[in-house]
Amino acid sequence: MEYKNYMKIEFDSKSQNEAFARVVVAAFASQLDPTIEEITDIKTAVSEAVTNAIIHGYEDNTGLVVVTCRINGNDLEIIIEDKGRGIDNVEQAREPLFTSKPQLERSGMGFTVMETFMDEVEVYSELEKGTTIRMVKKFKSLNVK
Amino acid sequence: MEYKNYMKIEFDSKSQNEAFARVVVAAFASQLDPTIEEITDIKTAVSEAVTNAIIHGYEDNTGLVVVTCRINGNDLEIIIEDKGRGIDNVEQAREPLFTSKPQLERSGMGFTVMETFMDEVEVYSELEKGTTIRMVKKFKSLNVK
Amino acid sequence: MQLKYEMIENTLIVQFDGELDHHFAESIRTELDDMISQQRAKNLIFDLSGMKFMDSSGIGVIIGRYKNISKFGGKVSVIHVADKIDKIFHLAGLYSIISKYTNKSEALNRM
Amino acid sequence: MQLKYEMIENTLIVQFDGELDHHFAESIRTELDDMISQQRAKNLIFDLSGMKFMDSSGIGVIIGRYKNISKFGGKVSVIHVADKIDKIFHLAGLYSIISKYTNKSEALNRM
Ligand SMILES: Nc1ncnc2c1ncn2[C@@H]1O[C@H](COP(=O)(O)OP(=O)(O)O)[C@@H](O)[C@H]1O
Ligand SMILES: Nc1ncnc2c1ncn2[C@@H]1O[C@H](COP(=O)(O)OP(=O)(O)O)[C@@H](O)[C@H]1O
Repeated sequence: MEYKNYMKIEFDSKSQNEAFARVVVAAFASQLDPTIEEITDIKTAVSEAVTNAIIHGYEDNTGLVVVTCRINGNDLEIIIEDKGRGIDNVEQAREPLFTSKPQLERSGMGFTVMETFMDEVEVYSELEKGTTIRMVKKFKSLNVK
Repeated sequence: MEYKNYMKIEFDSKSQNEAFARVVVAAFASQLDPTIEEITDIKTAVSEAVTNAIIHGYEDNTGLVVVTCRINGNDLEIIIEDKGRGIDNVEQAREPLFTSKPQLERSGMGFTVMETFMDEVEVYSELEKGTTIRMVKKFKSLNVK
Repeated sequence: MQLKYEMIENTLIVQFDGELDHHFAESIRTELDDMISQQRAKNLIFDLSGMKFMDSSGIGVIIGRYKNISKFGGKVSVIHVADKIDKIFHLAGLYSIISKYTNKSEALNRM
Repeated sequence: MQLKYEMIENTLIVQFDGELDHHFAESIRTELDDMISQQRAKNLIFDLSGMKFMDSSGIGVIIGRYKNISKFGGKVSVIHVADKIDKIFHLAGLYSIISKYTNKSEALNRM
Protein backbone atom coordinates (compact mmCIF):
# COMPACT_ATOMS: atom_id res chain seq x y z
CA MET A 1 0.00 0.00 0.00
CA GLU A 2 1.10 3.54 -0.70
CA TYR A 3 2.45 5.52 2.22
CA LYS A 4 -0.08 8.07 3.46
CA ASN A 5 0.03 10.78 6.06
CA TYR A 6 -2.10 13.78 6.94
CA MET A 7 -1.83 17.00 8.88
CA LYS A 8 -3.79 20.20 9.16
CA ILE A 9 -2.71 23.39 10.85
CA GLU A 10 -4.54 26.64 11.54
CA PHE A 11 -3.07 29.85 12.90
CA ASP A 12 -3.76 33.57 13.32
CA SER A 13 -3.24 35.72 10.22
CA LYS A 14 -0.14 37.40 11.67
CA SER A 15 2.91 37.99 9.53
CA GLN A 16 5.10 36.25 12.16
CA ASN A 17 3.32 33.04 11.18
CA GLU A 18 4.57 33.12 7.57
CA ALA A 19 7.93 31.67 8.62
CA PHE A 20 6.17 29.28 11.00
CA ALA A 21 3.96 27.90 8.19
CA ARG A 22 7.03 27.28 6.00
CA VAL A 23 8.81 25.38 8.76
CA VAL A 24 5.74 23.23 9.49
CA VAL A 25 5.20 22.19 5.88
CA ALA A 26 8.92 21.55 5.37
CA ALA A 27 9.04 19.41 8.53
CA PHE A 28 6.04 17.39 7.35
CA ALA A 29 7.53 16.97 3.87
CA SER A 30 10.79 15.68 5.32
CA GLN A 31 9.22 12.18 5.45
CA LEU A 32 9.40 12.16 1.66
CA ASP A 33 13.18 12.35 1.82
CA PRO A 34 13.21 15.51 -0.28
CA THR A 35 16.17 17.22 -1.91
CA ILE A 36 17.13 20.68 -0.65
CA GLU A 37 15.76 22.06 -3.91
CA GLU A 38 12.36 20.42 -3.42
CA ILE A 39 12.18 21.78 0.13
CA THR A 40 13.00 25.29 -1.08
CA ASP A 41 10.31 25.01 -3.76
CA ILE A 42 7.54 24.11 -1.33
CA LYS A 43 8.70 26.62 1.30
CA THR A 44 8.57 29.39 -1.31
CA ALA A 45 5.15 28.38 -2.64
CA VAL A 46 3.70 28.07 0.89
CA SER A 47 5.17 31.45 1.80
CA GLU A 48 3.43 33.06 -1.19
CA ALA A 49 0.01 31.54 -0.50
CA VAL A 50 0.10 32.15 3.27
CA THR A 51 1.26 35.75 2.77
CA ASN A 52 -1.62 36.29 0.32
CA ALA A 53 -4.15 34.94 2.82
CA ILE A 54 -2.80 37.33 5.46
CA ILE A 55 -2.42 40.54 3.44
CA HIS A 56 -5.02 40.14 0.69
CA GLY A 57 -7.54 37.77 2.28
CA TYR A 58 -7.78 39.30 5.75
CA GLU A 59 -6.19 42.70 5.07
CA ASP A 60 -6.08 44.45 8.45
CA ASN A 61 -8.37 42.04 10.25
CA THR A 62 -7.34 38.92 12.12
CA GLY A 63 -8.66 35.62 10.86
CA LEU A 64 -7.55 32.02 10.63
CA VAL A 65 -5.32 30.60 7.92
CA VAL A 66 -5.67 26.84 7.44
CA VAL A 67 -2.98 24.71 5.82
CA THR A 68 -3.72 21.04 5.06
CA CYS A 69 -1.10 18.58 3.80
CA ARG A 70 -1.63 15.07 2.50
CA ILE A 71 1.05 12.62 1.49
CA ASN A 72 -0.01 10.04 -1.05
CA GLY A 73 2.91 7.94 -2.15
CA ASN A 74 5.37 10.46 -3.60
CA ASP A 75 2.89 13.32 -3.90
CA LEU A 76 2.45 16.10 -1.40
CA GLU A 77 -0.84 17.99 -1.65
CA ILE A 78 -0.92 21.37 0.12
CA ILE A 79 -4.16 23.30 0.58
CA ILE A 80 -4.09 26.85 1.92
CA GLU A 81 -7.40 28.44 2.91
CA ASP A 82 -8.64 31.74 4.22
CA LYS A 83 -12.16 32.97 4.95
CA GLY A 84 -11.28 36.48 3.82
CA ARG A 85 -12.50 38.85 1.10
CA GLY A 86 -11.97 36.54 -1.87
CA ILE A 87 -10.64 37.30 -5.35
CA ASP A 88 -12.63 39.34 -7.87
CA ASN A 89 -11.08 37.99 -11.02
CA VAL A 90 -8.95 34.88 -10.57
CA GLU A 91 -7.65 34.84 -14.14
CA GLN A 92 -6.34 38.41 -13.81
CA ALA A 93 -4.95 37.69 -10.32
CA ARG A 94 -2.86 34.82 -11.71
CA GLU A 95 -1.22 37.02 -14.36
CA PRO A 96 2.44 37.81 -13.71
CA LEU A 97 2.96 41.31 -12.24
CA PHE A 98 -0.73 41.86 -11.45
CA THR A 99 -1.19 43.16 -7.92
CA SER A 100 -4.02 45.00 -6.17
CA LYS A 101 -1.63 46.33 -3.54
CA PRO A 102 1.25 48.17 -5.26
CA GLN A 103 1.25 50.63 -2.33
CA LEU A 104 2.49 47.75 -0.12
CA GLU A 105 5.31 47.13 -2.63
CA ARG A 106 3.77 43.83 -3.71
CA SER A 107 5.29 42.63 -6.96
CA GLY A 108 2.35 40.64 -8.31
CA MET A 109 4.58 37.58 -8.71
CA GLY A 110 3.08 35.37 -6.00
CA PHE A 111 0.96 33.14 -8.24
CA THR A 112 3.70 32.94 -10.85
CA VAL A 113 6.14 31.72 -8.21
CA MET A 114 3.66 29.08 -6.99
CA GLU A 115 3.12 27.88 -10.55
CA THR A 116 6.84 27.73 -11.27
CA PHE A 117 7.79 25.83 -8.12
CA MET A 118 4.86 23.40 -7.83
CA ASP A 119 3.52 20.77 -10.25
CA GLU A 120 -0.14 21.81 -9.92
CA VAL A 121 -1.80 25.00 -8.68
CA GLU A 122 -5.57 25.44 -8.48
CA VAL A 123 -7.36 28.52 -7.18
CA TYR A 124 -10.93 28.55 -5.83
CA SER A 125 -12.28 31.85 -4.62
CA GLU A 126 -15.58 33.47 -3.82
CA LEU A 127 -16.06 37.12 -2.90
CA GLU A 128 -16.69 37.69 0.83
CA LYS A 129 -16.29 33.93 1.40
CA GLY A 130 -12.58 33.34 1.01
CA THR A 131 -9.89 31.72 -1.08
CA THR A 132 -8.52 28.18 -1.32
CA ILE A 133 -5.25 27.36 -3.07
CA ARG A 134 -4.56 23.71 -3.83
CA MET A 135 -1.02 22.81 -4.86
CA VAL A 136 0.68 19.49 -5.57
CA LYS A 137 4.38 18.69 -5.56
CA LYS A 138 5.57 15.39 -6.97
CA PHE A 139 8.69 14.35 -5.12
CA LYS A 140 11.32 12.65 -7.22
CA SER A 141 13.68 11.54 -4.49
CA LEU A 142 11.81 8.41 -3.42
CA ASN A 143 11.63 7.08 -6.98
CA VAL A 144 15.34 6.54 -6.99
CA LYS A 145 15.24 3.95 -4.19
CA MET B 1 -1.43 44.85 25.08
CA GLU B 2 0.13 41.48 25.70
CA TYR B 3 1.44 39.65 22.68
CA LYS B 4 -0.88 36.84 21.63
CA ASN B 5 -0.71 34.14 19.02
CA TYR B 6 -2.57 30.94 18.29
CA MET B 7 -2.11 27.75 16.31
CA LYS B 8 -3.74 24.35 16.18
CA ILE B 9 -2.46 21.29 14.39
CA GLU B 10 -3.98 17.87 13.83
CA PHE B 11 -2.30 14.82 12.35
CA ASP B 12 -2.62 11.05 11.97
CA SER B 13 -1.63 8.96 15.00
CA LYS B 14 1.50 7.62 13.31
CA SER B 15 4.76 7.35 15.20
CA GLN B 16 6.52 9.31 12.41
CA ASN B 17 4.52 12.32 13.55
CA GLU B 18 6.05 12.39 17.04
CA ALA B 19 9.14 14.18 15.74
CA PHE B 20 6.96 16.37 13.52
CA ALA B 21 4.86 17.51 16.51
CA ARG B 22 7.99 18.46 18.45
CA VAL B 23 9.34 20.53 15.56
CA VAL B 24 6.02 22.34 15.09
CA VAL B 25 5.65 23.33 18.73
CA ALA B 26 9.31 24.36 18.95
CA ALA B 27 8.95 26.50 15.80
CA PHE B 28 5.86 28.20 17.22
CA ALA B 29 7.56 28.78 20.58
CA SER B 30 10.55 30.40 18.89
CA GLN B 31 8.62 33.71 18.90
CA LEU B 32 9.09 33.78 22.67
CA ASP B 33 12.84 33.99 22.22
CA PRO B 34 13.38 30.84 24.29
CA THR B 35 16.63 29.47 25.68
CA ILE B 36 17.83 26.12 24.32
CA GLU B 37 16.87 24.61 27.66
CA GLU B 38 13.30 25.89 27.45
CA ILE B 39 12.98 24.49 23.92
CA THR B 40 14.26 21.08 25.05
CA ASP B 41 11.77 21.11 27.93
CA ILE B 42 8.74 21.70 25.73
CA LYS B 43 9.94 19.31 23.00
CA THR B 44 10.32 16.56 25.58
CA ALA B 45 6.91 17.20 27.20
CA VAL B 46 5.19 17.34 23.79
CA SER B 47 6.91 14.14 22.73
CA GLU B 48 5.59 12.35 25.86
CA ALA B 49 2.00 13.51 25.45
CA VAL B 50 1.85 12.89 21.68
CA THR B 51 3.41 9.44 22.08
CA ASN B 52 0.82 8.60 24.74
CA ALA B 53 -2.03 9.68 22.46
CA ILE B 54 -0.64 7.42 19.71
CA ILE B 55 0.22 4.29 21.68
CA HIS B 56 -2.19 4.40 24.63
CA GLY B 57 -5.05 6.50 23.25
CA TYR B 58 -5.39 4.94 19.80
CA GLU B 59 -3.40 1.72 20.34
CA ASP B 60 -3.37 -0.01 16.97
CA ASN B 61 -6.04 2.15 15.33
CA THR B 62 -5.51 5.34 13.41
CA GLY B 63 -7.06 8.49 14.80
CA LEU B 64 -6.32 12.19 14.95
CA VAL B 65 -4.07 13.84 17.48
CA VAL B 66 -4.75 17.55 17.99
CA VAL B 67 -2.20 19.97 19.41
CA THR B 68 -3.24 23.53 20.25
CA CYS B 69 -0.82 26.27 21.31
CA ARG B 70 -1.61 29.70 22.67
CA ILE B 71 0.86 32.42 23.47
CA ASN B 72 -0.27 34.90 26.11
CA GLY B 73 2.51 37.28 27.00
CA ASN B 74 5.34 35.04 28.23
CA ASP B 75 3.20 31.94 28.72
CA LEU B 76 2.85 29.13 26.24
CA GLU B 77 -0.19 26.90 26.73
CA ILE B 78 -0.05 23.53 24.95
CA ILE B 79 -3.09 21.26 24.73
CA ILE B 80 -2.77 17.72 23.37
CA GLU B 81 -5.95 15.79 22.65
CA ASP B 82 -6.94 12.38 21.43
CA LYS B 83 -10.34 10.78 20.97
CA GLY B 84 -9.02 7.38 22.01
CA ARG B 85 -9.77 4.90 24.79
CA GLY B 86 -9.26 7.26 27.73
CA ILE B 87 -7.58 6.66 31.10
CA ASP B 88 -9.15 4.45 33.75
CA ASN B 89 -7.51 5.96 36.78
CA VAL B 90 -5.75 9.28 36.17
CA GLU B 91 -4.18 9.45 39.62
CA GLN B 92 -2.55 6.06 39.18
CA ALA B 93 -1.50 6.90 35.60
CA ARG B 94 0.38 9.98 36.83
CA GLU B 95 2.44 7.98 39.32
CA PRO B 96 6.11 7.56 38.37
CA LEU B 97 6.85 4.15 36.87
CA PHE B 98 3.19 3.19 36.37
CA THR B 99 2.59 1.86 32.88
CA SER B 100 -0.15 -0.28 31.37
CA LYS B 101 2.17 -1.35 28.55
CA PRO B 102 5.35 -2.88 30.04
CA GLN B 103 5.36 -5.34 27.10
CA LEU B 104 6.12 -2.34 24.81
CA GLU B 105 9.04 -1.43 27.10
CA ARG B 106 7.27 1.69 28.32
CA SER B 107 8.89 3.07 31.44
CA GLY B 108 5.87 4.73 33.03
CA MET B 109 7.80 8.01 33.26
CA GLY B 110 5.85 10.05 30.68
CA PHE B 111 3.69 12.04 33.08
CA THR B 112 6.60 12.53 35.49
CA VAL B 113 8.68 14.00 32.65
CA MET B 114 5.84 16.36 31.65
CA GLU B 115 5.46 17.51 35.26
CA THR B 116 9.18 18.07 35.66
CA PHE B 117 9.69 20.03 32.47
CA MET B 118 6.51 22.14 32.43
CA ASP B 119 5.10 24.62 34.94
CA GLU B 120 1.55 23.22 34.90
CA VAL B 121 0.15 19.85 33.76
CA GLU B 122 -3.57 19.02 33.87
CA VAL B 123 -5.12 15.75 32.69
CA TYR B 124 -8.75 15.35 31.63
CA SER B 125 -9.83 11.92 30.50
CA GLU B 126 -13.00 9.94 29.96
CA LEU B 127 -13.17 6.25 29.06
CA GLU B 128 -14.03 5.63 25.40
CA LYS B 129 -14.07 9.41 24.81
CA GLY B 130 -10.41 10.36 24.94
CA THR B 131 -7.76 12.29 26.80
CA THR B 132 -6.76 15.95 26.95
CA ILE B 133 -3.46 17.11 28.43
CA ARG B 134 -3.09 20.83 29.16
CA MET B 135 0.39 22.10 29.91
CA VAL B 136 1.79 25.57 30.50
CA LYS B 137 5.35 26.76 30.21
CA LYS B 138 6.30 30.18 31.57
CA PHE B 139 9.15 31.54 29.47
CA LYS B 140 11.75 33.49 31.38
CA SER B 141 13.76 34.82 28.48
CA LEU B 142 11.49 37.75 27.57
CA ASN B 143 11.46 39.08 31.13
CA VAL B 144 15.13 39.94 30.83
CA LYS B 145 14.56 42.47 28.07
CA MET C 1 16.75 39.01 9.03
CA GLN C 2 19.71 41.30 9.63
CA LEU C 3 21.22 43.95 7.38
CA LYS C 4 24.89 44.80 7.22
CA TYR C 5 26.04 47.97 5.47
CA GLU C 6 29.21 49.12 3.76
CA MET C 7 29.75 52.44 1.97
CA ILE C 8 32.32 52.53 -0.86
CA GLU C 9 32.58 55.98 -2.46
CA ASN C 10 28.96 56.82 -3.31
CA THR C 11 27.73 53.23 -3.38
CA LEU C 12 25.93 51.60 -0.47
CA ILE C 13 26.33 47.82 -0.22
CA VAL C 14 23.62 46.08 1.77
CA GLN C 15 24.15 42.52 2.86
CA PHE C 16 21.08 40.49 3.77
CA ASP C 17 21.48 37.85 6.44
CA GLY C 18 18.50 35.56 7.03
CA GLU C 19 15.07 35.03 5.50
CA LEU C 20 13.29 37.70 3.47
CA ASP C 21 9.52 37.31 3.38
CA HIS C 22 6.62 39.76 3.71
CA HIS C 23 7.04 39.94 7.50
CA PHE C 24 10.67 41.01 7.31
CA ALA C 25 10.16 43.13 4.18
CA GLU C 26 7.82 45.36 6.21
CA SER C 27 10.34 45.78 8.98
CA ILE C 28 13.46 46.47 6.92
CA ARG C 29 12.01 48.87 4.32
CA THR C 30 12.21 51.96 6.52
CA GLU C 31 15.59 50.97 7.91
CA LEU C 32 16.95 50.66 4.37
CA ASP C 33 15.50 53.98 3.17
CA ASP C 34 16.83 55.79 6.22
CA MET C 35 20.30 54.40 5.61
CA ILE C 36 20.22 55.40 1.92
CA SER C 37 19.35 59.02 2.68
CA GLN C 38 21.59 59.26 5.74
CA GLN C 39 24.61 58.02 3.74
CA ARG C 40 23.55 60.08 0.69
CA ALA C 41 24.10 56.93 -1.36
CA LYS C 42 23.86 57.34 -5.12
CA ASN C 43 24.09 53.66 -6.08
CA LEU C 44 22.97 50.53 -4.29
CA ILE C 45 24.28 46.96 -4.34
CA PHE C 46 22.22 44.17 -2.80
CA ASP C 47 24.57 41.41 -1.61
CA LEU C 48 22.44 38.26 -1.33
CA SER C 49 25.21 35.89 -0.22
CA GLY C 50 23.66 35.48 3.24
CA MET C 51 20.06 35.12 2.02
CA LYS C 52 18.69 31.85 3.39
CA PHE C 53 15.21 32.20 1.94
CA MET C 54 13.38 34.70 -0.27
CA ASP C 55 9.90 34.79 -1.72
CA SER C 56 8.37 37.37 -4.09
CA SER C 57 8.23 39.94 -1.28
CA GLY C 58 11.95 40.41 -1.90
CA ILE C 59 11.26 41.61 -5.44
CA GLY C 60 9.03 44.33 -4.00
CA VAL C 61 11.82 45.47 -1.69
CA ILE C 62 14.33 45.66 -4.55
CA ILE C 63 12.00 47.38 -7.02
CA GLY C 64 10.91 49.86 -4.34
CA ARG C 65 14.54 50.89 -3.69
CA TYR C 66 15.23 50.98 -7.44
CA LYS C 67 12.45 53.53 -7.87
CA ASN C 68 13.97 55.86 -5.25
CA ILE C 69 17.57 55.45 -6.39
CA SER C 70 16.87 55.83 -10.12
CA LYS C 71 15.03 59.14 -9.53
CA PHE C 72 18.43 60.65 -8.74
CA GLY C 73 20.25 58.90 -11.56
CA GLY C 74 21.67 56.10 -9.43
CA LYS C 75 22.03 52.43 -10.27
CA VAL C 76 21.00 49.30 -8.46
CA SER C 77 22.56 45.86 -8.78
CA VAL C 78 22.46 42.45 -7.12
CA ILE C 79 25.38 40.12 -6.36
CA HIS C 80 25.71 36.53 -5.13
CA VAL C 81 22.26 35.50 -6.37
CA ALA C 82 21.36 31.84 -5.62
CA ASP C 83 19.74 29.78 -8.40
CA LYS C 84 16.18 29.73 -7.01
CA ILE C 85 16.18 33.46 -6.35
CA ASP C 86 17.67 34.06 -9.79
CA LYS C 87 14.70 32.17 -11.25
CA ILE C 88 12.25 34.42 -9.38
CA PHE C 89 14.11 37.54 -10.57
CA HIS C 90 13.96 36.33 -14.19
CA LEU C 91 10.23 35.60 -13.94
CA ALA C 92 9.65 39.13 -12.64
CA GLY C 93 11.73 40.68 -15.43
CA LEU C 94 13.90 42.28 -12.77
CA TYR C 95 17.01 42.16 -14.92
CA SER C 96 15.54 44.66 -17.36
CA ILE C 97 16.00 47.38 -14.73
CA ILE C 98 18.83 46.18 -12.50
CA SER C 99 22.05 44.30 -13.20
CA LYS C 100 23.35 41.08 -11.73
CA TYR C 101 27.08 40.66 -11.03
CA THR C 102 29.02 37.80 -9.47
CA ASN C 103 30.69 39.78 -6.71
CA LYS C 104 31.31 43.16 -5.12
CA SER C 105 34.37 44.22 -7.10
CA GLU C 106 32.74 43.39 -10.43
CA ALA C 107 29.63 45.34 -9.40
CA LEU C 108 31.67 48.36 -8.24
CA ASN C 109 33.67 48.40 -11.48
CA ARG C 110 30.56 48.45 -13.64
CA MET C 111 28.56 50.92 -11.53
CA MET D 1 18.64 7.84 14.63
CA GLN D 2 21.75 5.86 13.77
CA LEU D 3 23.69 3.40 15.89
CA LYS D 4 27.44 2.92 15.76
CA TYR D 5 29.04 -0.11 17.39
CA GLU D 6 32.43 -0.89 18.83
CA MET D 7 33.45 -4.15 20.55
CA ILE D 8 36.24 -3.97 23.16
CA GLU D 9 36.98 -7.37 24.72
CA ASN D 10 33.56 -8.58 25.86
CA THR D 11 31.96 -5.13 26.05
CA LEU D 12 29.76 -3.70 23.30
CA ILE D 13 29.77 0.08 23.04
CA VAL D 14 26.74 1.55 21.26
CA GLN D 15 26.81 5.15 20.15
CA PHE D 16 23.48 6.84 19.50
CA ASP D 17 23.38 9.49 16.84
CA GLY D 18 20.14 11.44 16.48
CA GLU D 19 16.82 11.61 18.29
CA LEU D 20 15.50 8.77 20.43
CA ASP D 21 11.73 8.75 20.82
CA HIS D 22 9.08 6.02 20.72
CA HIS D 23 9.22 5.86 16.89
CA PHE D 24 12.95 5.20 16.77
CA ALA D 25 12.90 3.05 19.94
CA GLU D 26 10.67 0.59 18.09
CA SER D 27 12.99 0.43 15.12
CA ILE D 28 16.32 0.08 16.94
CA ARG D 29 15.33 -2.45 19.62
CA THR D 30 15.68 -5.52 17.39
CA GLU D 31 18.83 -4.19 15.76
CA LEU D 32 20.42 -3.71 19.19
CA ASP D 33 19.42 -7.17 20.47
CA ASP D 34 20.69 -8.84 17.31
CA MET D 35 24.04 -7.10 17.66
CA ILE D 36 24.35 -8.09 21.34
CA SER D 37 23.79 -11.79 20.63
CA GLN D 38 25.82 -11.78 17.40
CA GLN D 39 28.83 -10.23 19.16
CA ARG D 40 28.24 -12.38 22.26
CA ALA D 41 28.63 -9.19 24.29
CA LYS D 42 28.70 -9.64 28.04
CA ASN D 43 28.60 -5.94 29.00
CA LEU D 44 27.02 -2.94 27.32
CA ILE D 45 27.96 0.75 27.29
CA PHE D 46 25.50 3.30 25.93
CA ASP D 47 27.44 6.29 24.59
CA LEU D 48 24.98 9.19 24.49
CA SER D 49 27.39 11.85 23.18
CA GLY D 50 25.53 12.08 19.86
CA MET D 51 22.04 12.05 21.35
CA LYS D 52 20.23 15.16 20.12
CA PHE D 53 16.93 14.45 21.83
CA MET D 54 15.55 11.78 24.15
CA ASP D 55 12.23 11.33 25.90
CA SER D 56 11.15 8.61 28.36
CA SER D 57 11.07 6.02 25.54
CA GLY D 58 14.86 5.95 25.87
CA ILE D 59 14.57 4.70 29.45
CA GLY D 60 12.54 1.77 28.17
CA VAL D 61 15.24 0.92 25.64
CA ILE D 62 17.98 1.00 28.29
CA ILE D 63 16.04 -0.96 30.94
CA GLY D 64 15.02 -3.55 28.34
CA ARG D 65 18.66 -4.18 27.40
CA TYR D 66 19.66 -4.18 31.07
CA LYS D 67 17.19 -7.03 31.71
CA ASN D 68 18.75 -9.17 28.97
CA ILE D 69 22.37 -8.39 29.83
CA SER D 70 22.00 -8.83 33.61
CA LYS D 71 20.46 -12.32 33.15
CA PHE D 72 23.93 -13.47 32.07
CA GLY D 73 25.79 -11.55 34.76
CA GLY D 74 26.73 -8.62 32.54
CA LYS D 75 26.78 -4.91 33.38
CA VAL D 76 25.26 -1.89 31.63
CA SER D 77 26.49 1.67 31.86
CA VAL D 78 25.90 5.06 30.23
CA ILE D 79 28.49 7.67 29.27
CA HIS D 80 28.34 11.28 28.03
CA VAL D 81 24.90 11.95 29.52
CA ALA D 82 23.59 15.48 28.88
CA ASP D 83 21.98 17.37 31.78
CA LYS D 84 18.35 17.04 30.68
CA ILE D 85 18.69 13.33 30.00
CA ASP D 86 20.49 12.90 33.31
CA LYS D 87 17.46 14.47 35.01
CA ILE D 88 15.11 11.97 33.33
CA PHE D 89 17.38 9.07 34.36
CA HIS D 90 17.39 10.26 37.98
CA LEU D 91 13.60 10.60 38.02
CA ALA D 92 13.29 7.02 36.76
CA GLY D 93 15.73 5.69 39.37
CA LEU D 94 17.85 4.33 36.55
CA TYR D 95 21.09 4.81 38.44
CA SER D 96 20.08 2.16 40.99
CA ILE D 97 20.60 -0.51 38.31
CA ILE D 98 23.10 0.96 35.86
CA SER D 99 26.17 3.18 36.33
CA LYS D 100 27.00 6.51 34.77
CA TYR D 101 30.58 7.33 33.76
CA THR D 102 32.09 10.36 32.09
CA ASN D 103 33.75 8.55 29.20
CA LYS D 104 34.58 5.27 27.55
CA SER D 105 37.89 4.55 29.29
CA GLU D 106 36.43 5.21 32.74
CA ALA D 107 33.47 2.93 31.94
CA LEU D 108 35.74 0.14 30.60
CA ASN D 109 37.98 0.33 33.68
CA ARG D 110 35.06 -0.05 36.06
CA MET D 111 33.16 -2.70 34.10
N1 LIG E 1 -5.94 34.91 -0.52
C1 LIG E 1 -6.29 35.97 -1.28
N2 LIG E 1 -7.41 36.70 -0.96
C2 LIG E 1 -7.77 37.76 -1.70
N3 LIG E 1 -7.09 38.18 -2.79
C3 LIG E 1 -5.99 37.50 -3.17
C4 LIG E 1 -5.54 36.37 -2.44
N4 LIG E 1 -4.43 35.89 -3.04
C5 LIG E 1 -4.20 36.68 -4.10
N5 LIG E 1 -5.13 37.66 -4.20
C6 LIG E 1 -5.21 38.71 -5.24
O1 LIG E 1 -4.41 38.30 -6.32
C7 LIG E 1 -3.41 39.30 -6.62
C8 LIG E 1 -2.16 38.67 -7.17
O2 LIG E 1 -1.55 37.86 -6.21
P1 LIG E 1 0.01 37.54 -6.29
O3 LIG E 1 0.32 37.02 -7.65
O4 LIG E 1 0.35 36.64 -5.15
O5 LIG E 1 0.74 38.93 -6.13
P2 LIG E 1 0.93 39.93 -4.89
O6 LIG E 1 0.70 39.19 -3.60
O7 LIG E 1 2.33 40.39 -5.01
O8 LIG E 1 -0.08 41.02 -5.07
C9 LIG E 1 -3.23 40.03 -5.32
O9 LIG E 1 -2.71 41.32 -5.51
C10 LIG E 1 -4.66 40.05 -4.77
O10 LIG E 1 -5.44 41.06 -5.37
N1 LIG F 1 -3.57 9.53 25.93
C1 LIG F 1 -3.75 8.42 26.70
N2 LIG F 1 -4.77 7.58 26.46
C2 LIG F 1 -4.97 6.48 27.23
N3 LIG F 1 -4.17 6.15 28.27
C3 LIG F 1 -3.12 6.95 28.55
C4 LIG F 1 -2.86 8.12 27.79
N4 LIG F 1 -1.76 8.72 28.31
C5 LIG F 1 -1.37 7.95 29.34
N5 LIG F 1 -2.17 6.88 29.51
C6 LIG F 1 -2.07 5.83 30.55
O1 LIG F 1 -1.23 6.31 31.59
C7 LIG F 1 -0.12 5.44 31.78
C8 LIG F 1 1.11 6.21 32.23
O2 LIG F 1 1.55 7.08 31.22
P1 LIG F 1 3.06 7.57 31.17
O3 LIG F 1 3.43 8.12 32.52
O4 LIG F 1 3.23 8.49 30.02
O5 LIG F 1 3.91 6.24 30.98
P2 LIG F 1 4.11 5.26 29.71
O6 LIG F 1 3.72 5.98 28.45
O7 LIG F 1 5.56 4.97 29.72
O8 LIG F 1 3.25 4.08 29.96
C9 LIG F 1 0.04 4.72 30.46
O9 LIG F 1 0.71 3.49 30.61
C10 LIG F 1 -1.42 4.55 30.03
O10 LIG F 1 -2.03 3.47 30.69
